Amino acid sequence: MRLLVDLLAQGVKMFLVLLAAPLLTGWTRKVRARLLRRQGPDLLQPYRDLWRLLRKEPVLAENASWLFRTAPYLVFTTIWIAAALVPTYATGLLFGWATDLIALVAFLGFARFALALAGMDIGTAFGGIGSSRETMIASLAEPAMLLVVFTVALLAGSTQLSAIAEFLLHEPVGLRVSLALALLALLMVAIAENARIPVDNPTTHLELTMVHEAMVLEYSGRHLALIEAASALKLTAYLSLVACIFFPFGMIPSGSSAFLYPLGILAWIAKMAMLGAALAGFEKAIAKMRVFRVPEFLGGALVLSFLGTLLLFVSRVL
Amino acid sequence: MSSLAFDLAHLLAGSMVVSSFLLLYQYRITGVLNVFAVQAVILALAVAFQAWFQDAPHLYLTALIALLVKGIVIPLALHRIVRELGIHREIEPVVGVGLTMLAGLALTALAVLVVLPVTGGAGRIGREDLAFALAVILLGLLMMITRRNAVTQVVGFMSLENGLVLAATGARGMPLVVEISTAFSILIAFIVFGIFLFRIRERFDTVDVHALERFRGD
Amino acid sequence: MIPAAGALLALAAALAAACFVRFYGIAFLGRPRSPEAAAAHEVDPVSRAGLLVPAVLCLLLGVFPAPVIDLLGPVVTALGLESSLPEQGVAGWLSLQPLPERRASYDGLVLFSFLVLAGGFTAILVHRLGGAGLRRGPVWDCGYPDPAPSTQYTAASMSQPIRRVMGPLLLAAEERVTMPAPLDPRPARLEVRLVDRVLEGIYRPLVGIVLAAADRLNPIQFQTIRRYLVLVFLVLVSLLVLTAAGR
Amino acid sequence: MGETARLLVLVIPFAAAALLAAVALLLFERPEVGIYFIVDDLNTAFVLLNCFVGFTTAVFSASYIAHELEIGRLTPTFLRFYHAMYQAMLGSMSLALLSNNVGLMWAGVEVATLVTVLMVGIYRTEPAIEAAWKYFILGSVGIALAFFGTILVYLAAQDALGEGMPALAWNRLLAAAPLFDPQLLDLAFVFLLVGYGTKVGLAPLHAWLPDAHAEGPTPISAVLSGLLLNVALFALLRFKLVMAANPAALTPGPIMVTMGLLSLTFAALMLYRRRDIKRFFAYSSIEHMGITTFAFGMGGSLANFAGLLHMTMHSLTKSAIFMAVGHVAQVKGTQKIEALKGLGATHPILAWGFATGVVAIAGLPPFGVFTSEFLVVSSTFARAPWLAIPLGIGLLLAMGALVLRLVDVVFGPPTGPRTPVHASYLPMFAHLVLVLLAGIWLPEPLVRWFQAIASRLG
Repeated sequence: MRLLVDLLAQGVKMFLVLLAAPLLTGWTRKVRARLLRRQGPDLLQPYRDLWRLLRKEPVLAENASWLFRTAPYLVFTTIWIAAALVPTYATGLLFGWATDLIALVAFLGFARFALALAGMDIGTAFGGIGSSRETMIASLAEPAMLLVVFTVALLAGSTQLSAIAEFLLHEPVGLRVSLALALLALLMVAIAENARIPVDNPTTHLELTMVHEAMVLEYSGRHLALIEAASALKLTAYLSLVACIFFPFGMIPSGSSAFLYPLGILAWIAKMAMLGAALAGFEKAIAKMRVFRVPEFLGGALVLSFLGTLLLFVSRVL
Repeated sequence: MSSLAFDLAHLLAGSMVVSSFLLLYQYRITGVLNVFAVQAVILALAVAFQAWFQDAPHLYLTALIALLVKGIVIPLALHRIVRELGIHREIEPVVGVGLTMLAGLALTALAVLVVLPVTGGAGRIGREDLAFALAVILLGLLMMITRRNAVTQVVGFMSLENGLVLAATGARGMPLVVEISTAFSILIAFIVFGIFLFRIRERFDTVDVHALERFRGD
Repeated sequence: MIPAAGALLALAAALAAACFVRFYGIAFLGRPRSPEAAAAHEVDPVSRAGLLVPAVLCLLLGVFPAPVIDLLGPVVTALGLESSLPEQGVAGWLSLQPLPERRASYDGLVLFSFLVLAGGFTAILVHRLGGAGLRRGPVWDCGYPDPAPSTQYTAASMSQPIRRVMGPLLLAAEERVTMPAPLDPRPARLEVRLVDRVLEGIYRPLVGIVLAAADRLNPIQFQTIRRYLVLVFLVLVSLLVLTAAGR
Repeated sequence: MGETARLLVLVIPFAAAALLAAVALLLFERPEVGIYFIVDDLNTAFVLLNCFVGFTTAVFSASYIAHELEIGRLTPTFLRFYHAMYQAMLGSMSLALLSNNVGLMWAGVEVATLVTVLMVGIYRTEPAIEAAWKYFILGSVGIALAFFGTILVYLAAQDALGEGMPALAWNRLLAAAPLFDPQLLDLAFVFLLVGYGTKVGLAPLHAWLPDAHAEGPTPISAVLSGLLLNVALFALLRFKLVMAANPAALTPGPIMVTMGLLSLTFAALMLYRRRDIKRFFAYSSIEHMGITTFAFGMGGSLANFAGLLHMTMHSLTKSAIFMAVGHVAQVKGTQKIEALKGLGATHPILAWGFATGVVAIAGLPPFGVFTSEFLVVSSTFARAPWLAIPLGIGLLLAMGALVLRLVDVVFGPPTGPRTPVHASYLPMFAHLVLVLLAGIWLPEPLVRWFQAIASRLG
């Protein structure tokens, strides 16, 4: 019976993440609009968009290869699993030990790799722009991301997400500078990875500035739906990662009774809403950077995360 | 008797060294050849004396070979070649005569310094012969270094071989095999050197070692 | 300094990914860039098998790492490195545990089966909901009419962002763009100069020293016989002096 | 080419083969030690190697000289002279190796030198004459000094062994060595080292070697660098044994080690600027002789074993390379490296033989030269680690130059004539196979045999 409950919990988590992702993007758009004192789209609008796109027939370029058609499925599945494996409302779920933070980063890396290839498949200038800039950003973001992982893993003694969350939940960690630095670095990396404002504008179609959009320019119909869902899921994954590591309050410890789960879900939704609003606020407060100032931005993230690890390393040694 | 014998051996070996110095001193090629002939004669005498002193008959043979081959045949042949090649002209040694002499003296001192404390075992004559022989060898080498002309270089080499024969005879009971091989080598040296000279003359009509070295193999 | 090493490893992995995106993209994707490329055709099955077999093996190794690691364990200890990975087969589901259970664990099989399941589920769901229709049309390319193949990104342009970021640091790369005057019809020029620091810093000076030494020794080959005899003479005299002084 | 010439060309390999067969018998049944001749572990190794390489070079020179006759560089009279001299050289080298009497050994080396002087001058071109003359003068001076050294050894042995022949018999010398006067032995060894060192081609005394190799006919270069250097080194080893037996005498090790290192580094640096391919490989011979002398100077059974192995490998590989170079020079008509480009395109078999040879001589792994160099370096580490650094640098320098030239010659656009060469590749590839075999698996009896020699070498 216990196994059944756990399986159920895991299944609920996977589908919860899937359903919540479009809501999160809708919510961020709503908050952004509100900040600009305009009405903003309905919260459920992303669902309608996805549904509409899903039922439209995709138009492929003549020379699009098999890779172009399979990439959306690949990207969507990898990101969905990554998002599903990040502990959201409960720690120590059945498949918690199946992956640790480094594997998660590798999964996201794989999704980016597949998308970049798909971007180049059509053989237009924009695909090239998107892929080359994406690889540049990735080459800076990944080391920063891993340094954050190391800081947290050094502190918690394990790279397993659920173990980290439990550690941060129960152990009296106190105010640690390296954790603050790691948080800041993780936020900057999340912004860069999800193509949010300072690095790349998700809504824009201005050729010279777009990175993520340039790669998915040629997609239409259900493929575009999958890509949009994937990017929404990615945002959820990153935000729930931030929530799980840095704000683990309200997460249900493993093994407690099934009734507590709804409480955990509520806490998680509240955190997501809060982070979404913060993101929207941050996006409004800052203008988009020139593409070649992004390296400095990510360089800053790298330095912060490295300092975090260094300080932690030093403090552990002393 | 031994002191007389010692004095005689000393005299002959000493005169060999003196003749080597004379060789160094010579300017003209004919002069060099004549002094070489004189040195060969002295060598023959020294070997003959050693033969008498060690009453080893085979040394007489070596003395005879030295006298005939080195004393008479080679100088005459060289004179003829020199006349044919027409190279009577002045041979200016590479390094000034003064410096050569100084170097010669240093070498003789070195030879004596090196050999005398070493040969405690052998008889007094043997030790002395060896010292002088080494001096003659080093002087022969010095001559080859300070001369430009191919003929004088070969004469330098010959006087070096004279030193060798002196040393060989100085060593009591050195088997004949060695003497014959020395003579044998002189013979070969002469033939080869002869062929070369003719061939050299045939090729570029001069014996100056400089001409020889115009070609720079790389 | 494990974290620094870890970060460098991640940087290496990211750059490798970038390099392979560039390589695969330029070689296989996009429109044919040259007439020969247009006429390219598939190779014979044997060489394709040559490619496929190792690829499949890699996949299997990724999904079932435990047995292989158990095989390699004794080799590592034989090499004298004291700690090899702990026994893998133990923690069920063939999961990989580089360190004791709590510290870190990664399970290739579970994740791979997750991937396949989720992928299949999405494909079926999407095809059921949105139908499997597909239409081919001309490339959209933001409305730019029939772009020529030459507008595609080339290898140099693919690496240009990374080169601008990493270039000055690692390769002392300098880029100079010379734009013609406004009315001048001449094309703009982009010059990229890469200076390999390691080559310039270490190897070139070393080679310089060796060749300089070789040049200084070279004349010895062209000396006169007399000078060679001087060499012999000097060796002999120095050894004699040595033995004389030695006593 | 006259009938006699063709007959002669065939006679020489058979004669060499007969000699090899005779020597091979020595392996199984050794005559007892006479006053003039001795057959022990040390010289059977040398004699066998000498006769084998002599035989293979004879087979090579048969086709080489036939080609030289065709293009008229040699007249039939010189053909007879060449073959006579070749046999004389093989004979005198074997005499030097097998003689128990130190004076006889000296005479053997002397005759071998004079014969090779004549062979080097055989083409009678201007450079050949100068090379032969240089070889004659330096060789004779060296031999004279060695003779003086022999006299000194005789003097040292006189009071212990009495006068006359016994005082020169090597085995008695070895037995009575502790009784000799150590200072006289040191002096003698100085002369012997300078004398035979000139014949071995150690650095300051090497001047004759590059020109003699470059100007003489190629089979002579192969035999010269393959065998004559070994014979001279053998003579030096004989006396090193005597010195080692006398505890009071100063050990010859340091001097040999310094001269070995000097020749290694000097030759390695000179390789970079050589433009004539045969002179290039002559300097490579100096370098490898430097390594061998270094190994024997280093002392200890491992270093001696490595020295012996290295000498064998070097003579096999170097003679194989010279055979390849001979054909290359004949085909391209010149020895200048610039003109020898693109061999791989025009003559594939020759190019691959040459490339294998150069890779082997550069000391790269699969081949025996690497094994011996590896043993030398590891024995140096064991005994005097700081010496291993200059040794390593020298080896690297040499390898760099060799590989550099290899690329020049074998790859690149072909230049010069493309006439196919009807050459006998058999001897060259036989050598290379042997070297490869030694690199991969040293047969047990050979190892034990070399170890027996090495332990006695002290």
